[in-house]
Amino acid sequence: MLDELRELYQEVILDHGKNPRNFRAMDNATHKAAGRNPLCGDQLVVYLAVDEDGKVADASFLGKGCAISMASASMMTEMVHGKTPEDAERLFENFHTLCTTDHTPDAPEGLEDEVEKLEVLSGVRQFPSRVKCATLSWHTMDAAIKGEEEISTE
Amino acid sequence: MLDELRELYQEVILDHGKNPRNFRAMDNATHKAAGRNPLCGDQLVVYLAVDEDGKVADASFLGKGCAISMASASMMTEMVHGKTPEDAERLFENFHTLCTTDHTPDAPEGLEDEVEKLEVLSGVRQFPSRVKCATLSWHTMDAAIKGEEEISTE
Amino acid sequence: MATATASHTPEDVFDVEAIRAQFPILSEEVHGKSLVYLDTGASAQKPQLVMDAVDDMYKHAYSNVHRGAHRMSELATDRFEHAREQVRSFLNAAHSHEIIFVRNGTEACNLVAFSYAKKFLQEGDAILISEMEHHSNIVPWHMVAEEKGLRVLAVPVTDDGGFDMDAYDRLLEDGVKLVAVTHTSNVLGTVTPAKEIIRKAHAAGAKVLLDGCQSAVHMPVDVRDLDVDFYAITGHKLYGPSGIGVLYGKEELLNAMPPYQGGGSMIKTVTLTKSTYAPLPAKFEAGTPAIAQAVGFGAALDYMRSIGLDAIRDYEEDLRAYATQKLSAVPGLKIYGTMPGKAAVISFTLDKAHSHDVSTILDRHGVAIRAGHHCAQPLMDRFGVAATARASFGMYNTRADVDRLVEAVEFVSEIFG
Amino acid sequence: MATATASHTPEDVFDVEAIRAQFPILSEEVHGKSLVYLDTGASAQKPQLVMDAVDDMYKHAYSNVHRGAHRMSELATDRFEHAREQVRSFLNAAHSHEIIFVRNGTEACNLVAFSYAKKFLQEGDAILISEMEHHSNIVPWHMVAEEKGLRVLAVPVTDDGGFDMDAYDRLLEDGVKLVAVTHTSNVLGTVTPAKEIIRKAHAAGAKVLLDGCQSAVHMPVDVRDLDVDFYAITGHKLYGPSGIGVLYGKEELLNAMPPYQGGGSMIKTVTLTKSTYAPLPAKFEAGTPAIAQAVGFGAALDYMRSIGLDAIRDYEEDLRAYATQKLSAVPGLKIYGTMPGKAAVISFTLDKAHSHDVSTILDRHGVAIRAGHHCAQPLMDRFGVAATARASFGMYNTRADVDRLVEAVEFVSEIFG
Ligand SMILES: Cc1ncc(COP(=O)(O)O)c(C=O)c1O
Ligand SMILES: Cc1ncc(COP(=O)(O)O)c(C=O)c1O
Repeated sequence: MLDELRELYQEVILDHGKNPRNFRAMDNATHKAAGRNPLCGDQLVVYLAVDEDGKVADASFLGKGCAISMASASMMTEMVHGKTPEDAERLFENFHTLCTTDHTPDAPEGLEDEVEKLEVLSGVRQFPSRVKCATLSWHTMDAAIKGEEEISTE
Repeated sequence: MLDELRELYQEVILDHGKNPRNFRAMDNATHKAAGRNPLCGDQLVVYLAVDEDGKVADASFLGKGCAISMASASMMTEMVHGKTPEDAERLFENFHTLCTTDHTPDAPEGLEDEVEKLEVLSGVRQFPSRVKCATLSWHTMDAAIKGEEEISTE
Repeated sequence: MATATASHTPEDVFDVEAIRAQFPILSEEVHGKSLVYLDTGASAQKPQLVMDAVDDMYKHAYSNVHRGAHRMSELATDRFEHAREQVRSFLNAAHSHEIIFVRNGTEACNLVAFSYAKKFLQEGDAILISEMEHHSNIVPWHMVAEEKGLRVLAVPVTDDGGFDMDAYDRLLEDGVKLVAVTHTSNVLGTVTPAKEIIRKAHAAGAKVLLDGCQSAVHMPVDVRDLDVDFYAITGHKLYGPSGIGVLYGKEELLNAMPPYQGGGSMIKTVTLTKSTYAPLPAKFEAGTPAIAQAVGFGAALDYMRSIGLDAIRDYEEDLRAYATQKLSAVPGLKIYGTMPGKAAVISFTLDKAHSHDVSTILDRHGVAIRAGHHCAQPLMDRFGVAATARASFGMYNTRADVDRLVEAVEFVSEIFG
Repeated sequence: MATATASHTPEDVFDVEAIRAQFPILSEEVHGKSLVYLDTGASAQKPQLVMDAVDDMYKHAYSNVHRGAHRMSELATDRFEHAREQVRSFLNAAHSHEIIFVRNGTEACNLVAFSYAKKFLQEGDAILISEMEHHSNIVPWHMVAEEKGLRVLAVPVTDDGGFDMDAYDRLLEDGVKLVAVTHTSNVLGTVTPAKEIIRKAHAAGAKVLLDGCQSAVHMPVDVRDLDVDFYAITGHKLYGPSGIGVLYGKEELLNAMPPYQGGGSMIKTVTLTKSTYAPLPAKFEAGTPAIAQAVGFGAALDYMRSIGLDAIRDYEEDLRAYATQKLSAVPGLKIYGTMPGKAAVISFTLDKAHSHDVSTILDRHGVAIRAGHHCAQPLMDRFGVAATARASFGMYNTRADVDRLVEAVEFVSEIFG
């Protein structure tokens, strides 16, 4: 049982959790949304700057949360950098399946590396009540892309 | 068990229930009150005319109710006739004890006959939920004497 | 007659003995007689499996819900939300978040009054009830009407206990914004023509709350087929625990409504000066809900469905017909409510005996019925009676119960001559 | 240290094993470990005798209450009213009709807001709460304030989690007509100086509602000695069933208040156009109450009294002291709420790990605690944290439970370095 904990809290997650990347506000964001998990009080804001080529030129976030949600948000901002919003959405879908089912889904073409990296978060499967922590930032990014201002994961 | 029913519904009660005495309004009442048992919807009005000598010169009632409450009201109006309000209250107290305890209380001086007559209603003891039916008219008379307009036995 | 003497009665196919075995209280004696419980209209008895569902939760999966990040809390939340899904499926609602857990049917009506009507009706608007409503579908309207300057109108009841459709058509025109009527009368047994009522109300721009407290126990209910806006049910009349009821409401209406009570679980954010509210269904479920009672209620509904709502309806219809026939033969006995398709609820008076005396005498025969105004005083006024006696049937009753009822009623006649 | 190593601890005289034997869920395993339940502040577990009291009613004495004239109805009414008397006696109220059965603590607060405050407070009047209130004692005031143009003021919390009495004195002057504060904080464990609060409020012409949801489980409560106007408790935190709570109110206040919900049982008369209301307590109990849950609640209270409220308090105080001492030794652990006399509720944060991670890790060790804002967001804001971890104790916990808690917290430190 404690092995599951060790699998959940792997080094890379603890590292991202403690030193989140792209942890800052963004003035020139083209997309922005706030996400909240009312159950635990976690909340964060996700910023995206999509450039003329339709690629994410910059991604960042701000907020408070547990190690899982901070690490997931941190990894996400790194990962969507340089991708089109469509690819970001594809990654989200893939990640969602990873967290909520028992199998690791096939990676969409061209996103194999990212999917492999995300696998480090698959330990959350054993912790159903923590899936929302892992997916909050992704849901929020999704909302930002769709032009919604706020989402709540309950 | 059915014997208890026969004891409750004695001839004299059924007779008073069917042909209640003094079943009428009274224009020159000096005391009047309405009583209601919200549980079963029974309601009645009790009228008293107390004369200069301080005696009940007339007592009557109107209302709807079960055999027990009609019989009890009917007997009451007969019984308080010619009594002082104080005696009427004494009878009430006596009757209340009769209905709610296991013993027949000693009659107050000068009221032996009345107390004996009331014993016909003592069968109600075996029917706790019907005690209110038997005492409703007496409670209402008590309210009338005390100058209250309305009582509710719940 | 045909029904009573047919060789194949629904009792042959409906295993009432198996059902009775689930209800421990039916083995009780009352005044030395085996209990004949004909007061299901007031509250139904509980099958063992409902008690077991509640106890099992307390023994193996209890905690507060929605709040904790520990295993017991997850288990409790799963069971609680599963119960919501069981109710959704029982009523065939579109979404489980349209199922709001409340205390009882009364609170379901109050929620619509104090959240929906209070917000969306304007001074002078009318709420249309009927003369056969239970007090819980009358008093909340008086209260909100007084507060907001609304009018409360009532559809009359016909002599046979029907819903006066002509009057309804006329009254609907009179500024009615909300129709709040019963689906089944707790006194007359009348099943109102709900689909027609709803269709016409919608055409007139009014929303409809159906008081289903007496319906779901006797017949299948489909809120989507009815296209009803709000539907109230109460757990204790559906073989479930006391302390739990449900308001069904259409998603878009519930979303538009302000919260009803404030507290934990129904908020999104709270500061010292301002609160914002959570999405459905949490918005309407302030504080710790009746967790284990919801779970017990879900078990009761599944049990009813395992027997079959149609089968229950047919079985009870046979009982009703049998009881009606036998009671009608008692001299001086009058039955209130004779509409075709009525539910297994029989209100009656005896010309010589007051209903209260009837119920006392029946009780000594072990037969539990109810006497009084049945929380429907306007209906009593309509029929000019202060009270009636009411025998109401559940799926556990039998023809033998009816025979015991009739025997006891005959004893009343014997005493009262 | 003295407490932790004394050879005669309260465990010697307090038969905690006998108590634990009453709670079946304490034998459950969670993630392969025996359950250590430290979430009693969210909801207490249920002793077998509470389940038995409920089931016994359903098996032998169930019917609707107050309505029937048959034996089962009499028996049910007797048990239900006996439960009211048990609550009266537990709180030492003067009259049993001052005990109003509601769903939960939240509804008790809402009742005061929507019946008392709505009627008796005027535009501009203030309601005084505190910064350590549970949402159920905040949100109803926001709602009624918005409706009536009232102001909601809040007494600050001191750094050690105390009720700021100087600020209270000042704020009371500012048009306060109602003080609504907690008796025990569900986060800090702080027991507020209720008698002083009440005395001063009365002197200033204000009434007082105490939120006692977290008090009665830890210590004896005497509403007459407190001279409190309203007192809210909730059954599920007092080892009783879910779905039942109580509002105590002084007779003269309850009598003056308008009803809260409309429906059956709370009326005197109903016509199609007007309703009049029944006397206490019926006026505030519309519809079929949580009958069996009230009975189960009564059994829970009697059980607590059989153990002794003073004994429970002393025993829990020992646990609290022991746990405080052990937890304080964990590096980076901070405890919120350090007032003398506090109840056995310990909120803490770890500098390196978020509370949500803490609770997940503890859960895998079989230790159930709660993490989050505890429905007290303003208090979180006050201490500048988004969430805390909270271990809350009941009479069934032991020092061994504390050891398991501390061990698991140490594992958190191991992971988070
Ligand atoms: C038709 C009808 N509506 C509403 C109610 C109220 O239900 P409850 O008492 O559970 O609130 C009842 C039952 O008493 C009823 O028969
Ligand atoms: C201090 C306090 N007040 C009120 C409540 C609300 O109680 P309930 O959830 O039973 O309505 C709680 C518990 O959640 C509490 O801790």
